[in-house]
Amino acid sequence: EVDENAPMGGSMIVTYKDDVATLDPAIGYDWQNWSMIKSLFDGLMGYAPGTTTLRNELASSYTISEDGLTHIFKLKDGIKFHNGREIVASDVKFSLDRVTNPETRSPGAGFFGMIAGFDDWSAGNGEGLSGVKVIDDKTVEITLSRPDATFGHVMALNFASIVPKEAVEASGEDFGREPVGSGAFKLAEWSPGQRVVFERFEDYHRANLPKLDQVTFEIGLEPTVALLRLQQGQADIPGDGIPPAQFLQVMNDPAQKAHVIEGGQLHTGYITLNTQMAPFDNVAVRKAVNMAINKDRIVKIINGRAVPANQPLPPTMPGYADDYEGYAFDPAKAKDMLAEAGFADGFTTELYVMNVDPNPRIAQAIQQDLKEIGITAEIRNLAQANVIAAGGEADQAPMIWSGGMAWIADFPDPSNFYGPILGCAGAVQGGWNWSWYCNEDLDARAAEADAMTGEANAAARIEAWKSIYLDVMEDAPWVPVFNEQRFTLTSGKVAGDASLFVDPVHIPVNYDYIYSKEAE
Amino acid sequence: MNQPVLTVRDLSVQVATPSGAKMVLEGLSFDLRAGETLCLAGESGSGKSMTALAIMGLLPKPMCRIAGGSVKLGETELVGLSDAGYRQIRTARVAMIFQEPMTSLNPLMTVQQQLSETLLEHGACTRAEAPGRALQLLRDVQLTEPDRRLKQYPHELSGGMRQRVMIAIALACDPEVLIADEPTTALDVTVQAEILDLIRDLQRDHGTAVLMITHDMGVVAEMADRVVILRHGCEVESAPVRDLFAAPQSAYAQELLAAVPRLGSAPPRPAKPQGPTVLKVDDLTVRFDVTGGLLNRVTARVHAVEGVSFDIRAGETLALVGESGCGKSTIGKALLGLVPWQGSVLVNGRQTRGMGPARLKPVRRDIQMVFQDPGASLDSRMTVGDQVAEPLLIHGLASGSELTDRTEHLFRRVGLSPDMMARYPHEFSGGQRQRINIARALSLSPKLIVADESVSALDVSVQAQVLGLLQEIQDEDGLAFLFISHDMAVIEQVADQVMVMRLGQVVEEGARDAVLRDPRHAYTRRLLSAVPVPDPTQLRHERIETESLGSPIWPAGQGPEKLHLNAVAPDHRVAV
Amino acid sequence: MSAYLVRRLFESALILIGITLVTFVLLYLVPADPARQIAGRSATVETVQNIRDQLGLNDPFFLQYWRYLTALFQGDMGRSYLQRAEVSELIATRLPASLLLMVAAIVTELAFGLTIGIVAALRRNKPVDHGLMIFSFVSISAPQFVIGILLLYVFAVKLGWFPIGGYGTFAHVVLPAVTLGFLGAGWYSRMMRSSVIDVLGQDFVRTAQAKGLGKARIILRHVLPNAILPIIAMIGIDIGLFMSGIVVVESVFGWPGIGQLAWQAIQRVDIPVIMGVTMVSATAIVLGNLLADLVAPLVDPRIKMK
Amino acid sequence: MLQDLLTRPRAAFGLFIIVLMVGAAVFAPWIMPHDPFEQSFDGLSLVGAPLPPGGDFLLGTDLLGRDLASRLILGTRTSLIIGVLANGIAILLGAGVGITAGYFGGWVGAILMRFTDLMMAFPALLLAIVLAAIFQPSLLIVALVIAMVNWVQMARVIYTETRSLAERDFITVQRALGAGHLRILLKHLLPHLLSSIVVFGTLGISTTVLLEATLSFLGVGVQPPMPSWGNIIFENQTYFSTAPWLVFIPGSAILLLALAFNLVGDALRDILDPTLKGRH
Ligand SMILES: Nc1ncnc2c1ncn2[C@@H]1O[C@H](COP(=O)(O)OP(=O)(O)OP(=O)(O)O)[C@@H](O)[C@H]1O
Ligand SMILES: Nc1ncnc2c1ncn2[C@@H]1O[C@H](COP(=O)(O)OP(=O)(O)OP(=O)(O)O)[C@@H](O)[C@H]1O
Ligand SMILES: [Mg+2]
Ligand SMILES: [Mg+2]
Repeated sequence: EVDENAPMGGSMIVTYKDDVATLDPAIGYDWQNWSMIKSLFDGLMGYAPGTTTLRNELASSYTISEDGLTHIFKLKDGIKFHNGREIVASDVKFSLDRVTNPETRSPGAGFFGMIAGFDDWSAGNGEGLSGVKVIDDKTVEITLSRPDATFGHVMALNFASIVPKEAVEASGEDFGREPVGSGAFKLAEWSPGQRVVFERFEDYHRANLPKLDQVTFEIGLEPTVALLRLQQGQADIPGDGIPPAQFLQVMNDPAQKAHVIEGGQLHTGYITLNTQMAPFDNVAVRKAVNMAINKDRIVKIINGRAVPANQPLPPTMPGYADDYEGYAFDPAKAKDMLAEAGFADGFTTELYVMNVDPNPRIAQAIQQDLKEIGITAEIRNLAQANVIAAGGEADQAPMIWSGGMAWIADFPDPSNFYGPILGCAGAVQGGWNWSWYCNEDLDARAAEADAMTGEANAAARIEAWKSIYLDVMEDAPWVPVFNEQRFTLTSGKVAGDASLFVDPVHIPVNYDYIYSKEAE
Repeated sequence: MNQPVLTVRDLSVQVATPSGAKMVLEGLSFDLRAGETLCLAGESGSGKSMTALAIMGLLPKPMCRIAGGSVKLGETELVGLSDAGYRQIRTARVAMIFQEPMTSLNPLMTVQQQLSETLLEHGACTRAEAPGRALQLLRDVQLTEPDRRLKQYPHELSGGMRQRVMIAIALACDPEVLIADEPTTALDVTVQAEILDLIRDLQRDHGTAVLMITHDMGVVAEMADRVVILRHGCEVESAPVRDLFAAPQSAYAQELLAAVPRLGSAPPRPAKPQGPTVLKVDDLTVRFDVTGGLLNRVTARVHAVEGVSFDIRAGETLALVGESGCGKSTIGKALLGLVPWQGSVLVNGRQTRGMGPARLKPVRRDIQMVFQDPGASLDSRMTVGDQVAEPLLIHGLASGSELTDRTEHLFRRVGLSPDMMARYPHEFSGGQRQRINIARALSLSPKLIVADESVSALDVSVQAQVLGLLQEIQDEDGLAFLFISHDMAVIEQVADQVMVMRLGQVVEEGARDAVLRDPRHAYTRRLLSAVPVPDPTQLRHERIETESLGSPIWPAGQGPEKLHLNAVAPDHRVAV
Repeated sequence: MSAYLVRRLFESALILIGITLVTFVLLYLVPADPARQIAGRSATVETVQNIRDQLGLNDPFFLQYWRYLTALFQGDMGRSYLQRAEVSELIATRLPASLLLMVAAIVTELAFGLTIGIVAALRRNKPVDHGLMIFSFVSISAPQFVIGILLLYVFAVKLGWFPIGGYGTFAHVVLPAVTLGFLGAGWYSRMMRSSVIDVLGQDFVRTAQAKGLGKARIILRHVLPNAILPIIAMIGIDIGLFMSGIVVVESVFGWPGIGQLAWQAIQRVDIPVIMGVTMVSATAIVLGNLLADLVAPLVDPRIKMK
Repeated sequence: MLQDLLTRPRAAFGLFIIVLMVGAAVFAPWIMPHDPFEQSFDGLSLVGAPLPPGGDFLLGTDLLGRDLASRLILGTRTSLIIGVLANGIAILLGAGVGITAGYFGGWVGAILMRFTDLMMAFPALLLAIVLAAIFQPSLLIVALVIAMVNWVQMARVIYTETRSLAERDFITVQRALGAGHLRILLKHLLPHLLSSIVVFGTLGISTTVLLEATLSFLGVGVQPPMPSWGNIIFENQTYFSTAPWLVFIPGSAILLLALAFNLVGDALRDILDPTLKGRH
């Protein structure tokens, strides 16, 4: 478990290839800035380090009414923003209003759909979310329009971070470059394209945190370069992970392998089969495709950095069905099924894929597997934006390999894998349900499951979700291919509980809790 | 006589060609004494320049090399001299000026820089003295405004000025020998005369020995003490200039001298019956716009041709003379509608003003043009037969076997064999190419041919042949010619009427004998006096100095004063 | 001169405006919706519509274009859709790196190209010449990314003489600059060679020889200045090539320049950034050409600015 | 002409390479040692690493376990087809624009050349990438995109040359003879431009092959699994330090082809240009 008494001090260097897009918690939505924002900002809720267990963060208490509709948060005492001002309840309201304000154009606004008044406010009417009320300086009451068991997780999202109004207004659109939050670290320096430096926030509301004095993010380093830096002791964590090309090399070297920590990830890579386009409107065809894909081989192609998947949810997600067999790899049977469905001679179709390695390679492996059962899939290797656009049209992309744009859960709850990507709401033009799969019955069951609030219902709710996903697989709108594993490499100069290095919500590592060996 | 400063013995030069080594100069010997001028004369390609370059050690490497013989400068043997040895001799003891003044100076250095460089290289003066010496040199070569010229770049000077600068450079170190390789061929007659005078004066003052290379027998007669005639790299005859002109020994020299047109010696033009007027030009004006400024508007105009009027009758030759740039070619082009013009042009009675290419097409059957450069006016990628036949195709006058017949006939007409039809232009000599051009122009059976400097690029002997051909055609077909030339001697041979132009306007016109034998306008006289006379016994003409020429470029809205022609005799008009 | 300059600047501005139009049309045709990129996965269809409205993506093409153009004239290149930062700022932070690389590459290619060209011309048809010309052919024919990867592999990975990509010190710039300049060195050496040969055959060089000048002086004072003239115009055109090369080289070496910015922006249809980068590179090309034209008369007195 | 080429060692070498590659492209199905698309199980090591050259797979295998030699041979087709196609289009377009603008001049010429200037100022690769994003890449589209980028230089060269040719005496003579535009263009101008077009054409092929490779390298070129030398490198580039053959073998192939066309083009320039005769 996490060592609360680890020494304080020291610093760490994390490398990245791409520039940090923004550090505005309402905007930032990529895996690079996600954990950076987590360290700069806090919300009412958070997770216990290294786990997916919710805990209070800025809130000192969190109570939910019987009907699950009214949520009352009390703020801790003496909590401060980086600018020194104490955080009060109106900051919570301001922050939630801001993220849901259509003018903000937050990619996370949709998560707050359960809060009363969301529809009006997001349509640009009224003066903010009517469901969020400031009771007094320390108390906020949030009313939901429907009971929602995921609300706690939603309040732990970066998008629900508390931001100071004065700083937001002073910076305007540039708040993402001059972030002011209340997280364990504050921004010390940002040289675009070169480095971002975080330093300890002395007034942090948790004692003895963060452990490190400073975290430096070196930008613009190719993963290969980053690895060499690390090997020369000039970096501590390669933020983009171990470069695929060097993965085997690292793993074959015992000295380096000792510094690799492996963990699960809330990720599934899948192929969508457009259920509204022939011949994928035929469930038998979809099942046949499911059986045709040699997932072990694909995993081998990416050097075993994933585990084969047979259902939408990743193994680390509550609701994962351990005992589910899925569609086993069986090309012969797949061929028979195709023949039965009237495609004895196969057919020709298209497979869309994002043009960044290794995705075109994986697509070619898929292509070869399909060819085995007589399906000729032409590869459409396009820029990310074009693939997304194609998926959002009902009749354009028969198959899409999700890699590079794949679903990494926003929060560790099974519901997170359903809504936009498998539910009817996403099966609209411009939506993210690229299978165009819409099962009204399942949608209703999903709504029911999410309405099951409270501790008592928790287990039942998970079961409900489990059966939903297994039923989804009956219709086979996807071919789940693999769940990526995380392999975090460190220089060995930083330490902490292993779970901190494969923290499910902090990628690559939990910056707040790991410590420097030099500080010992 | 004193010792020769330069002794050449059995000099042979070899060039490497794709088909093996070739001798371009064989066994040439001569002596050159101080103060003497030796002329090397001969047709193009006879090895004149090779001789000069061999002496200077500047034969183009690695293609050419001295194959044998000796060149002695005083006591120094130059053949086989090291690079360093040559460097001390060049310009210091033997200097050379080249044919092309336009390209012989470094375009990126000022006159002063190019002069000082020479002086300093040979230690003729100190760095501080250099500007003063340079200025003095420019004065010596009688360059106008020498102070200003020092700061100028070559492109800011006219050809004559540049050649003076070249001479200044050549004489900077007071060399014993000056080699001048066709120093005036690229210049106008009047400028040529000035430069020749200058060389003579300088030679007199400095006692320099001059090796003058030229193909112009007029220049030979004016400049030479002795002459060496070359042909195909071999000496044909070597003699004092008077002896040579009086009694050429070799057949080749005789032929060469016979072909030289001599001003004032042409027989009278045969009287011809007054034919119909084939061309009537009235007040022809051609102006070219010069644009500039912010909006690229017309800021000035080149008044290339200003209000020129003339007639040409069938069977008649009108000659157009004048210095470079006076608008001669432009008139020719205007007549064929190749440049925009104003005024009135009647070809065979048809007004061509305002006609587009389509409507001009029939007119072009009556008037054709032969250009100066016989090579450039032929398409190098088409057989000459096709090119001669092409006009007939364009105008739909013949096809099939008739076309071949007519083309063959045209070839024979200009003295070429029809089996040459399948060849390409580069397989012909300059004279032959000009014949092909003439054949092409004749193919449409025009009434009038504009011959624009049609013989200027040819060697004298070839020139005589082509002129003969033209005359023959005129006699047979009653063709009219507008004959454009700057060579007075040539004009005298072919013209019935002569028109003298200057800055786009006619200054004098009339019958040939009236204009050439009784010139009234100062400019005409000056042109005539500048023509070198190919007779060493005759005294040189007194040069007539006139004010500088001026420029045909006028700011937009302005223009030259219009000249009026007054009749001084029945067929002779002069501008006042 | 000033009239000429004004006219040239005006023409350049017209070309740039033309480029904005062409780019805008092209981006309008790209079958991808920036609003969806912004909205993210959790967005409802209404939210996406809303964002489209806010960004004016639903307006008719010419209105959008007009808006862009008027803003551009006020020096406003807009904000990145995805990074929410001013495009001008994004470019400003990356431009220095690209410019540094470009200057270093130009220096490299000129240093190599011109030297090789001169040596080859002076040793014409000798083994040295043949060797150098084969080198220049290879450099013209080699794909930049292969050269880049090769240099990286040999000099950084195997020999460890240079850092493996990245940005910061002089050592960092060497390999990318050589990669980028490699192609140019080939072109320049060939052009310089034929230019020197041309000049060597000109009459004024013979004049200089006839003056008795030394070989070194003839080459330095007469041949080189004249031979370099045609090269000057090339340097202007070269900038265009660099702009293309930079995308590749920056991606190989992880150089934080605008090539990478452009590449990312195109991947994610970040229209303002694509527009901005296109404008900046087009401006660089146009200015490069203009500069070459302005410098030419300073070097060559014959050229008048007309 | 062929003889002229063969007497020059460099050009003969270039020609030899071209013939070799054309041969490889034409006879690909017969000379490929393996199925270039087959992701052979034996083609990867147990841990999923590609196999180095030697053994059953002559040039090794790629990251999907496919035979590199076979893919290279098939890739010759792509590169050559693109080279010829893209270049052909670029030549037609460039020469068309150049000749029209150069011969007719006037406002048509001015507009065409301003447009050419504009395209000159366009960052070529950006243009290609954007075009490739608009049109889903296929062999034809890639060729078109490259042609769109490459025609500009052709137009410039031909324009300048046409301008100077149009001023020459032999063209003036044609006008004086009353020849129509079409005759002058086809019978007199074109033959003189032909050498430039041929030369530029061969040199252009090398540029084209390189540009296709670059586009593929950036992932916007020819679609997988169809191999092109560029996309072979693209797929494998990150592995350059662990599997260098995957980058440097196709890289050398591109270099060799571009080199071959450059050498031939350069020799053609000398052979076809009479003013350059005798000084190479
Ligand atoms: N660089 C060269 N390579 C090969 N042959 C050459 C070269 N230069 C000149 N020749 C040949 O050498 C011969 C003599 O040339 P040279 O220049 O001496 O003639 P020229 O009498 O000066 O003629 P022109 O009056 O035309 O100047 C000619 O046949 C010419 O073709
Ligand atoms: N297309 C043109 N544009 C502008 N100026 C021109 C053009 N053609 C000729 N000129 C100018 O018109 C004037 C007359 O030129 P033209 O060619 O008629 O002279 P020329 O008497 O034939 O001279 P030369 O004896 O040198 O052939 C010159 O000043 C020339 O520079
Ligand atoms: Mg000569
Ligand atoms: Mg003329």
